[in-house]
Amino acid sequence: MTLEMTPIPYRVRSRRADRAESVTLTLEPAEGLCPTFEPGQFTMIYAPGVGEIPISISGRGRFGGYVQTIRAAGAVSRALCRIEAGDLVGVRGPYGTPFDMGASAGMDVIVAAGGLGLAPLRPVIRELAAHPGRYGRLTLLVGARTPSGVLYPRELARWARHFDIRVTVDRPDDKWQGPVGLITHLVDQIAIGPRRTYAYVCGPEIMMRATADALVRRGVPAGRIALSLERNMKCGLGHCGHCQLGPLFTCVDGPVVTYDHAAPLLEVPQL
Amino acid sequence: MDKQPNPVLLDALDPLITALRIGGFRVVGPTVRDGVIRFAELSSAAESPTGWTDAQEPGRYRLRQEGELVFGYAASPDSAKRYTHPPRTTLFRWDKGPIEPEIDAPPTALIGLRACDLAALAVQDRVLGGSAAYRARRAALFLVAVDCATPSAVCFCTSMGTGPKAEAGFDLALTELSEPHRFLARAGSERGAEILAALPHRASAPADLAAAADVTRTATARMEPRRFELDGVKEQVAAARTSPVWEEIASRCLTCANCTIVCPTCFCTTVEDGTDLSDGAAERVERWDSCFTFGFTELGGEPVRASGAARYRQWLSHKFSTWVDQFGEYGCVGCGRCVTWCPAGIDLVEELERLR
Amino acid sequence: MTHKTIRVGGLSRVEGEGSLFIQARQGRITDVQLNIYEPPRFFEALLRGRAYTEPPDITARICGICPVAYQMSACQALESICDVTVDGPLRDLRLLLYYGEWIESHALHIYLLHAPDFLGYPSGVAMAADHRDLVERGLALKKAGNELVAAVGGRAIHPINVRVGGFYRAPSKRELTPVAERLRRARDAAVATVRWVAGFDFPDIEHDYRFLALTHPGEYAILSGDVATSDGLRFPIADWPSHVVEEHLPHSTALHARLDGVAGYLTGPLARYALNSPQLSGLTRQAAAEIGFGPICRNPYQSIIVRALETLHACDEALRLIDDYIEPDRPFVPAEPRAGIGHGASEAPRGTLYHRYRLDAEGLIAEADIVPPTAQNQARIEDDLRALAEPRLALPTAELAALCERAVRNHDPCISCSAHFLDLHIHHD
Amino acid sequence: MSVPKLAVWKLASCDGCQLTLLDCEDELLSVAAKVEIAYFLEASSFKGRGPYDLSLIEGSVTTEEDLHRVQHIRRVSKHVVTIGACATAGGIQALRNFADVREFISVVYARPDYIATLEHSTPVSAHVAVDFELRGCPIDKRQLLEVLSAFLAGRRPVIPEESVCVECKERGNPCVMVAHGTPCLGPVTQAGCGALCPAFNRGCFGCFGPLRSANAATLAGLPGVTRTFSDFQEAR
Ligand SMILES: Cc1cc2nc3c(=O)[nH]c(=O)nc-3n(C[C@H](O)[C@H](O)[C@H](O)COP(=O)(O)OP(=O)(O)OC[C@H]3O[C@@H](n4cnc5c(N)ncnc54)[C@H](O)[C@@H]3O)c2cc1C
Ligand code: SF4
Ligand code: SF4
Ligand code: SF4
Repeated sequence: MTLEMTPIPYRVRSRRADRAESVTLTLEPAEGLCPTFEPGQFTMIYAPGVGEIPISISGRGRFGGYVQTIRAAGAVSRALCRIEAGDLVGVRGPYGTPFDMGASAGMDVIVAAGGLGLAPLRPVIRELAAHPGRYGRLTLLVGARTPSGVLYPRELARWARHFDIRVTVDRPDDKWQGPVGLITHLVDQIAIGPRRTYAYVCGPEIMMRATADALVRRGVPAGRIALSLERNMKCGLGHCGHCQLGPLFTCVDGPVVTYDHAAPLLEVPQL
Repeated sequence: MDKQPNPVLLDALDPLITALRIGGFRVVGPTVRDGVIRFAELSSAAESPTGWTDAQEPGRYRLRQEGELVFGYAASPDSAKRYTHPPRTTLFRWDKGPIEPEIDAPPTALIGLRACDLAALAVQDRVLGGSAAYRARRAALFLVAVDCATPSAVCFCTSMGTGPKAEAGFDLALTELSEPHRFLARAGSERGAEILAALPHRASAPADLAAAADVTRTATARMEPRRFELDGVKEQVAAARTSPVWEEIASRCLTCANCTIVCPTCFCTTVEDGTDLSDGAAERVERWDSCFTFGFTELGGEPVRASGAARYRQWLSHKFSTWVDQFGEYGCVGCGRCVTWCPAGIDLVEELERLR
Repeated sequence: MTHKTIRVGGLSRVEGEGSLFIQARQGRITDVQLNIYEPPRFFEALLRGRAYTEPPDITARICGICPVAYQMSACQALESICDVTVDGPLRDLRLLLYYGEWIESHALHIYLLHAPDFLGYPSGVAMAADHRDLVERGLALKKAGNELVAAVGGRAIHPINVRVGGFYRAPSKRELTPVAERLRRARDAAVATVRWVAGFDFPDIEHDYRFLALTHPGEYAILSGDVATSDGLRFPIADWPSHVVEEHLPHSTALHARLDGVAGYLTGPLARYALNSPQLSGLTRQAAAEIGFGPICRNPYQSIIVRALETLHACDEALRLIDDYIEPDRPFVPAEPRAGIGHGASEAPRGTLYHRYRLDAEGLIAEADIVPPTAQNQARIEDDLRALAEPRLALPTAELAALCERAVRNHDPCISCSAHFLDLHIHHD
Repeated sequence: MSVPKLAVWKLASCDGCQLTLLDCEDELLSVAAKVEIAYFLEASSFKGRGPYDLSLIEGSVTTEEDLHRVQHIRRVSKHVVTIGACATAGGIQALRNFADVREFISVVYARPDYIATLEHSTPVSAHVAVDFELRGCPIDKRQLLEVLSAFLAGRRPVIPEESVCVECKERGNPCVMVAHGTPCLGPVTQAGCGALCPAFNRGCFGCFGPLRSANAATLAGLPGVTRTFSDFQEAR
């Protein structure tokens, strides 16, 4: 008997400490295959005895499994960041609504990531990069607090073949030559054909709202801006109530929603 | 069931209790304890609250002796929730992998549920039906409903369309009649019909049916002063998201969470992780939580709903508006528990009217 | 070597924090100070202006080790003003609660604080490394006491179920049954404890103590009684103020008590035993006879034996009370306040604990006075130390200091209890 | 990994909270096997030197000397956890959290001069950084064990910040306020005791201190509650 709230043991296949003060793990089921996932979905990862938190899936490992990037924010994420290759954790999922990759077919695509928001967008970017013919112009906007806070630097270089990539930071260091400031400035700088643009946005809530608003100002319909909401989640099943945002349970009706749905909810303080 | 047999008359409850016990059920029903009606395991009808009635108003509940009815009181602080969705359950222990406990779902007969309680179970079914543990506990229940004869001053099931007569979702339903004291019983399931057939009973006469209809008519009339129009509530509450009324309510609300915990449909939970000091094994427990607790929406160390106003808004809006978005029905069944058991005496019906 | 100073910075394995200071000049002790540096907590002051219903909850907070004692003495004093008698099953429940505290407190002292002295360990936990079964027996005994307190009082520390006139809720007989189960095992453990501690190696020291304890015609006094002394004095509690006078010494936040003008009497297990031992339960007297223990004990080191006997008595009596328990019709006797003065005393594990309150007509406290056992014993403990140290001044200081600390521990002083004292001084100004 | 060193300290207090550790009869020896009890005057004559991995502090700061002690403790301890109402709230000091009811409450104090005295009774956190505050008068045994095992497992202790009412309902008590008219501080008091007083037919008097989000002004307005409320502040 396996109940929905019981995690399945996964083994840490590999662990990499990122420059960006995060840790990227590849997790494989201790037995059997791991379920397929779609870009934007997340799992609940359980650090035994410490707790369980939602973490986005950033991709498939080279030999299968989930690649997931975790930043030590509190007790549970800290415990997960400390975990070593070979250790066991618990995993439930994948859960949640994915980024709709069909919706952007034939369009120009803007991917905008703030900080760790690049993690759930990585599968989106890889999908776009894998089928360049299927889409129009590809733009990747990345915002980070510091230059070293930019996630997946090596892959970024590779993606540059398909994407117009622009990175901005809040606090530059001596070597930084790129833009400084909010990611919304990048939105203002790029060429956008509003009627044929689709945007995938992920990052802190204020960043997502500012970016989406900037896109809307440029004429992109809110219904074609997808973002990934973050709320406190305990179950991932729509049973615990914690992640509710107006009519949505963010874990099952989200995390990915389009801005036309999200905007009126995010506008209300403390909803 | 294909055809509804005529209701029959029972003269006493004891044969029913005995039959259910023989049928392997733990029989749980109302008792008087510490000044309130509480569900407890019954071995005979003598433990029932015969001759007790309640007076309820916002923030106040008193029992007094009056009449001869066994079920002459309104919604009690207990509901079926404790049995379908217990306050605390161990989800698993973890020792290099999960060890799941058996689902604790002993066959239980609940006696004395009201129409609002049945409606609440139906609501829970829709919300929690995806949980195997919930389904197991739910399937273990045998439900004996009672048509409500004595709604309290806080009840509003007629407004919510859930009562006072038990219409569906029970195995057996009783209407308690007086002069002479008797129960008109009807089955709502095959197993209910079987139990009923095996009990000593008499055929009912049209006068009995008329008396039963009268019980419901009287009960309905008692709730008339509190009746409100449900149409439009969903939209009106959603439109009131930025109303100043929330702040005003928050100045009275203690954010104590009593309303959510007593509500038969409120389902929120949290989980607690621990480690056993002696063997180091990890354990995960699920327990009731409430949208009124401070940490409920904690994100990065701060709650999203930091203010009392936001938390009250969440509770009321969920019941009357967003629940409909999510599940196509209201999250409130009109039992009035949250009104009575709110220590500050906040009446959600009144607040609703102010928000419209 | 003409001068010698012994300091024990933080007395260990006593309740609360205190220190010890002894000074000697030319082979004579010139100063002994049991310092109570526990900061004052102003309880008596705090009580003033508060309702007569509050002392059971407030004074319990004076001491986490013997909160029941505070609650019992307070209730008694206040009930005497309200002219209320709590008897029958309610009095039995109070006794039960109190026995629970005795078992808990004595087991704590015997196993975790005192016995390590005899077996040569720094602590009960360290002792467990070699004598796990013994320490586990002690912990089980202690747990039985705690469970009894919790069953009657709600929780082990600062019970919540005590009120003036009785209880908020009387436990059902069914709730007490599992406690009785545990107590039966505890009683066996108590018998074993008596035998075990009787075998310790005791220094051959006796002091000519002047004992003070409550005495009661019907029982080994714990809950109530008259005050009696070993030199034949006997007076009702109401006369306490005319016999016992406290004075404030600069080196301590506690007061020294004088009995009829003479300092240095002893209250506590040795005193109770000396004055009342014939009233111990049959099983307890049998256990005492078995180890050849007489009716009076003046050797402070052997106080551990007396505590063990009292623990056995408490288990035995508690079991009898549970067997005979009939749920009372109501959990308390209504107590209406009036203006007046009331006195109450009971036997805390460490000795006689006296409370006095003056109420105004509204039932507000106009004056409160609390005399805990350790304050009464302080002068006598210092005398013990003088007698111990003077002939041994030649010993290395550390060794003598350890001996002195041990001598203090014999009396199980509770410094937390004493520490609310300074305001008495203020209060008499 | 070396065995973590535990120290237990005491300031102005009744001893009850440190006694709670000794009251963990079933767990004490397991705890002792996992940590080195390096300093615990009430329980041991052994006075191990710092630094300590975990220091538990009982009692409030009432004197200059205590102040220096807590600073010392902080310096020699990796983690500092204060235990009990005295150490976490300093007794009457908690009143400043209720500025709006202060005036209401001041009526109750017949002797404001004593309040001035007690205002010097401050929580440890007023003087040094504290890693976790465990509430209660006295603290709850299960919660203390949770803090210790959380510390050993390197996680945050699970000490729910919810009202006593939540535990009260979970336990199945009748609400004494609604059903009996007994004033009860449960709605504004942090859970932890398991809703003990309501289970004994009396109102909560606030052993675990005010709920972080408590709406005390409202409770003070309910008849009969203010008196109890001020009591709980002073009784600590
Ligand atoms: C859909 C989704 C995808 C995400 N993807 C990623 C990702 O890819 N990478 C990433 O790094 N982060 C991601 N996050 C964020 C991540 O989940 C949070 O950073 C994480 O929950 C922080 O948990 P923590 O325990 O480390 O921190 P904390 O903030 O300490 O605690 C987190 C949770 O535990 C609860 N909690 C903590 N302590 C206690 C206590 N004592 N008692 C009761 N409850 C307690 C909190 O209420 C909170 O719910 C995602 C979040 C969501 C919703
Ligand atoms: S919201 Fe109130 S009235 Fe409605 S079902 Fe819940 S408790 Fe009953
Ligand atoms: S509405 Fe009433 S019961 Fe609900 S949280 Fe507010 S005060 Fe408590
Ligand atoms: S008795 Fe007190 S703690 Fe319990 S629900 Fe009522 S108000 Fe809350």
